[in-house]
Amino acid sequence: MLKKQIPLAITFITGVIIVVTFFIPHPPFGRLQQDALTWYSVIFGFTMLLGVDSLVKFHYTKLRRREKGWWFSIVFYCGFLLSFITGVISEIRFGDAFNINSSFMYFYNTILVPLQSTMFALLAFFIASASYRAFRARNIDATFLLVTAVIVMLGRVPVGYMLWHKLPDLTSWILNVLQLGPMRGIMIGISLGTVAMSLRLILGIERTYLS
Amino acid sequence: MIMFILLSTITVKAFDTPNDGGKSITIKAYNVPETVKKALVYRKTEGDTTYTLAGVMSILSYRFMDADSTIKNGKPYYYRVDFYFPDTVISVEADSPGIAYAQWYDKTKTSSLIFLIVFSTFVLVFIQLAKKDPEGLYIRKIPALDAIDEAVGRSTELGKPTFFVHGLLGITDAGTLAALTILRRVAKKVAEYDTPILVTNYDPIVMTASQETVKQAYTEAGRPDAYNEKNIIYLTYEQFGYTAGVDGLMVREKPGAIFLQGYFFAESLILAETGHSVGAIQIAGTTAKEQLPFFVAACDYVLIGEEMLAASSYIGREPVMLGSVKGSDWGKVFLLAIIGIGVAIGTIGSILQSAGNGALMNVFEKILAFF
Amino acid sequence: MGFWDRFLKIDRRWVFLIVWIAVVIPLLKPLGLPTHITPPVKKLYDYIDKMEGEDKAVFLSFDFDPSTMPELLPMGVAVIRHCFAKKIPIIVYGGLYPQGVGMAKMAIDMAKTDFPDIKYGRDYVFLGYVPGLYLVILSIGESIQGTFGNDYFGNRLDTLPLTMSIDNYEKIGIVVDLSGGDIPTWWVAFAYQRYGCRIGCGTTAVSAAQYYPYLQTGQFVGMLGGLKGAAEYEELLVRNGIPTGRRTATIGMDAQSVVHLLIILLIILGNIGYFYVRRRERRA
Amino acid sequence: MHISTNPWVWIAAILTLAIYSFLYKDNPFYKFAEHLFMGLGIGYGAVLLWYNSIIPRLWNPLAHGTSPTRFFLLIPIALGLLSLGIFSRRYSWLIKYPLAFYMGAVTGLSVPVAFEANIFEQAQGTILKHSMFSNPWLGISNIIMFIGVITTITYFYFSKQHRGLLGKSARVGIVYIMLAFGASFGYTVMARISLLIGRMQFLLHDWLGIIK
Repeated sequence: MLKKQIPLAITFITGVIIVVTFFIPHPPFGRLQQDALTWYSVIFGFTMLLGVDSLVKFHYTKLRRREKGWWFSIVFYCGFLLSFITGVISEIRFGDAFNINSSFMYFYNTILVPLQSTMFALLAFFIASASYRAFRARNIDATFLLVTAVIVMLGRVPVGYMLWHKLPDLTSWILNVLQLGPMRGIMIGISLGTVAMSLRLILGIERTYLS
Repeated sequence: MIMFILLSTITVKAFDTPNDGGKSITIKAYNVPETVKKALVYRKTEGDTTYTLAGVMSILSYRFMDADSTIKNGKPYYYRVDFYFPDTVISVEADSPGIAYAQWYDKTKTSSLIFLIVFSTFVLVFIQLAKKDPEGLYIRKIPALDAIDEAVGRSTELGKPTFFVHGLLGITDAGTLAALTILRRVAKKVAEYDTPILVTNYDPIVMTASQETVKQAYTEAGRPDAYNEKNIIYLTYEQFGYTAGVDGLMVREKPGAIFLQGYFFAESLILAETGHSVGAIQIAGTTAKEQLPFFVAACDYVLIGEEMLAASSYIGREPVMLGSVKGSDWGKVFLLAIIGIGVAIGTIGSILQSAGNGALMNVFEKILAFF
Repeated sequence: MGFWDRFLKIDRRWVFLIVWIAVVIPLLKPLGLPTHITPPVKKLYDYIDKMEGEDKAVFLSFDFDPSTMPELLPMGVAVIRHCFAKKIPIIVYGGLYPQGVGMAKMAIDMAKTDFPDIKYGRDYVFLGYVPGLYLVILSIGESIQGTFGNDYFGNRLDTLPLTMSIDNYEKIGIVVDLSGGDIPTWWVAFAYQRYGCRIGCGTTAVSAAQYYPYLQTGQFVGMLGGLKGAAEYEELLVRNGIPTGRRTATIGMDAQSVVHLLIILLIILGNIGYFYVRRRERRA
Repeated sequence: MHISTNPWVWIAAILTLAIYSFLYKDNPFYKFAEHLFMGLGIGYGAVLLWYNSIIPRLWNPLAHGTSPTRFFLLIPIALGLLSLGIFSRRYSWLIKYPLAFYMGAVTGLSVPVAFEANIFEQAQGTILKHSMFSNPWLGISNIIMFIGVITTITYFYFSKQHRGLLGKSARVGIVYIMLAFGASFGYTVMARISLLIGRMQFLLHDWLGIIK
């Protein structure tokens, strides 16, 4: 009862209330969707503790057992404390951790940003290796994939215009017509699938989370 | 003289903003000459002697929504709009006061309501039918889901672990929920084959849900003792930090099978290419349509959009689940039918219109407006 | 094992190395491939160009962070140079989010080297970050002095000649927003639709597609899409004899062309190899 | 050549190289950068969450608010506290309550979004209108796109075997999907190369000063 029925009832009631209030602007119903999001972020704050706890424990175990590469866990702790402590200090000093002059933002800009952009920029290499490997005309479908990819790649750079001055136009036609249609179909499918899943959740048919 | 003409043509109306929760009045101007440069809206209420500035009216739509925090429901508010012309300013008062109140039903959402009712009816009816007659149900093959067993099996043969990588969105995303269903299947197979699994998470709530899911799957497989919570790990709350972490784990643990399931952003290809480089068999699934091309290029199997959302029905094969899929398919038929009827009426309508009969065209406009 | 067999199983690190070389060589030694000008860029350029001699200002907003810097920073530099060369007053704004200020500072520093007679306060003003997001856009409609008070360096705006005469959208000819996200639509909604101020947009190659409708409806005067858009703007500057310094975007486009061709070449070679090996296997 | 003397540029450059070294193979430098990144990321995430969410949405209304409805916020706090039950073996099932709330919220919030933003907008855009045939080429393009939407939807029809007309339509659908994916892929290449150019300009210009 406590472990199964009540959670199912909570899901049912929350789901139905929020869907119904979508159609009712009158207070207090009109604001409920917004409130649900607020509640979500509050609960999220608590579960974030679970995440931090899981990580800290994970690295603590590594350190204690002197597992292979244990000293990288020290690096992890340093990074965590650096951003967390500067965040708190900056908040106290400037009233806003995201103030441009705060030490928190300074670390953000000088350490986190280069790491982010470099990691992001790995894509330039991977997009090349993936195209080399994957774009083989193994069958009809793969050939279609390959042909539009190559045309669009060429049409996007000045060289494409030099090769055939209509290529940029063909490229935008492919993007606006050939690409848009199927993407719409995929979107409609995903939306209908989402609604169907929502109904299954409300009705308690789909209950992965409650097992 | 010019001023007189302008004065006589511009009219301003103040009325309750429709379909809202109250405390808001819309002011709209009609017949405004295009030469107007700026329009300022002023408000006063009972007890006020002078007007106070309420805001700037858009000179494209000639509409202004006054949702000032002082506005109360049921109280009359008087409005004046000053129109700035290159050489003069003209003040026009609203012909009647605006009174705000809250509505109980949002009329703009009627189409959603109708569709929701039709769609839910389909799903509910087919679930009922499925309970009565579980025989006639069918679901088409989804190769990526059939490949789960094969992938875990191969990983076991090679003596390598299986990786399950969650996407970046939280549990409010339908794709994440579908990922948990797939995780349950994967974890059950892993438990049966007695091979290690590692689940990486970006969202702490998804992590706790994953722990519950894997624990349950191990119990189902009859091996609750083998479940280890430490295999479901949290990495970090930063997109590319997560990517760096997963990549690192991939090259060090060299998994034999990798599942990339959930909503991914730009990191999709970084993960899939690294996974490929360690020789893993990869099954991806996402509802992020922008990332699907990269998964299709770099992974062995891909669940495309809705295929992923149908996973729980496909894996479980319970009659009620399959019934809901059938209901949702009928929703598609309904939608296609509306589109088809719309196109048909539009085509005939435009032919008739050129022949002088615009009635059908009006029907077409109504259909368009329905959406 | 023949050549093609080995080629098909090539270690992908070779691909990485070739891509890296293809990017670095054009950076070190620009190729000077020709640039073809597209209408959205030309329209923005012409609009700003026609402001020469009027007493209206260009308002340039830096709404991006380091992640989209490679594409958007050259746009900012090019627009600032254009204004400096034509003596069009320009207000450089660090953007609605705090991360943009550093980007704007960098762009000004890069642009001003070739224009010794440009004077701060008279020809350009640099505004820093104030909180409020879209409310800032609305507030500029009332008064720039009232919204910001001071410039980035802490000078009071009512002491600078430029901001003394230009205080709201009435004297702003165009707002050019550089952003990889949806902030240009905020400017459209609040500055254009409310105050009628014209909007131009510079955005990343990925986001450009979603903004074409805005061009069609005239909500944007013009648009710079990705590195290519920036390169076209640089090309227009060159054609009109305006010094461009190091043409970052044009050089970047050289690298783009080389890498695109390289990837296509790899795909073609991969397919030739694939068919060759398959035919041989079928015969065997 | 003017090598930078700014220590922060050096740190950024070394971290950049450490990440890039991963392309060759896993190594201690990458591992260092990776662990630092994850540590910073979780700290940054915690600060971000605290200042953008907990303080404005929870602390401010409770501590300074006057609205009588603010005490409803005690419910999510209670639910949040239940999730901490996971720390104890005996009460770990308490997590099911906040999870159940989440599931309800998922349903409630995703249904309107699905209707408003996706289904209707996409379907309306699909219906062929008179204005779409203002010239022959445009007309043909719109018909091609229309067929693309319809056949793609039939590919996602699950409850019937893909045979006969449905089979053919779904087959056309998958061809369309492949064409679209190829186009998206090719379209994105440029943006990704730009990122690499950006990093290279940082290394060669800001750090080493080889290029001006």
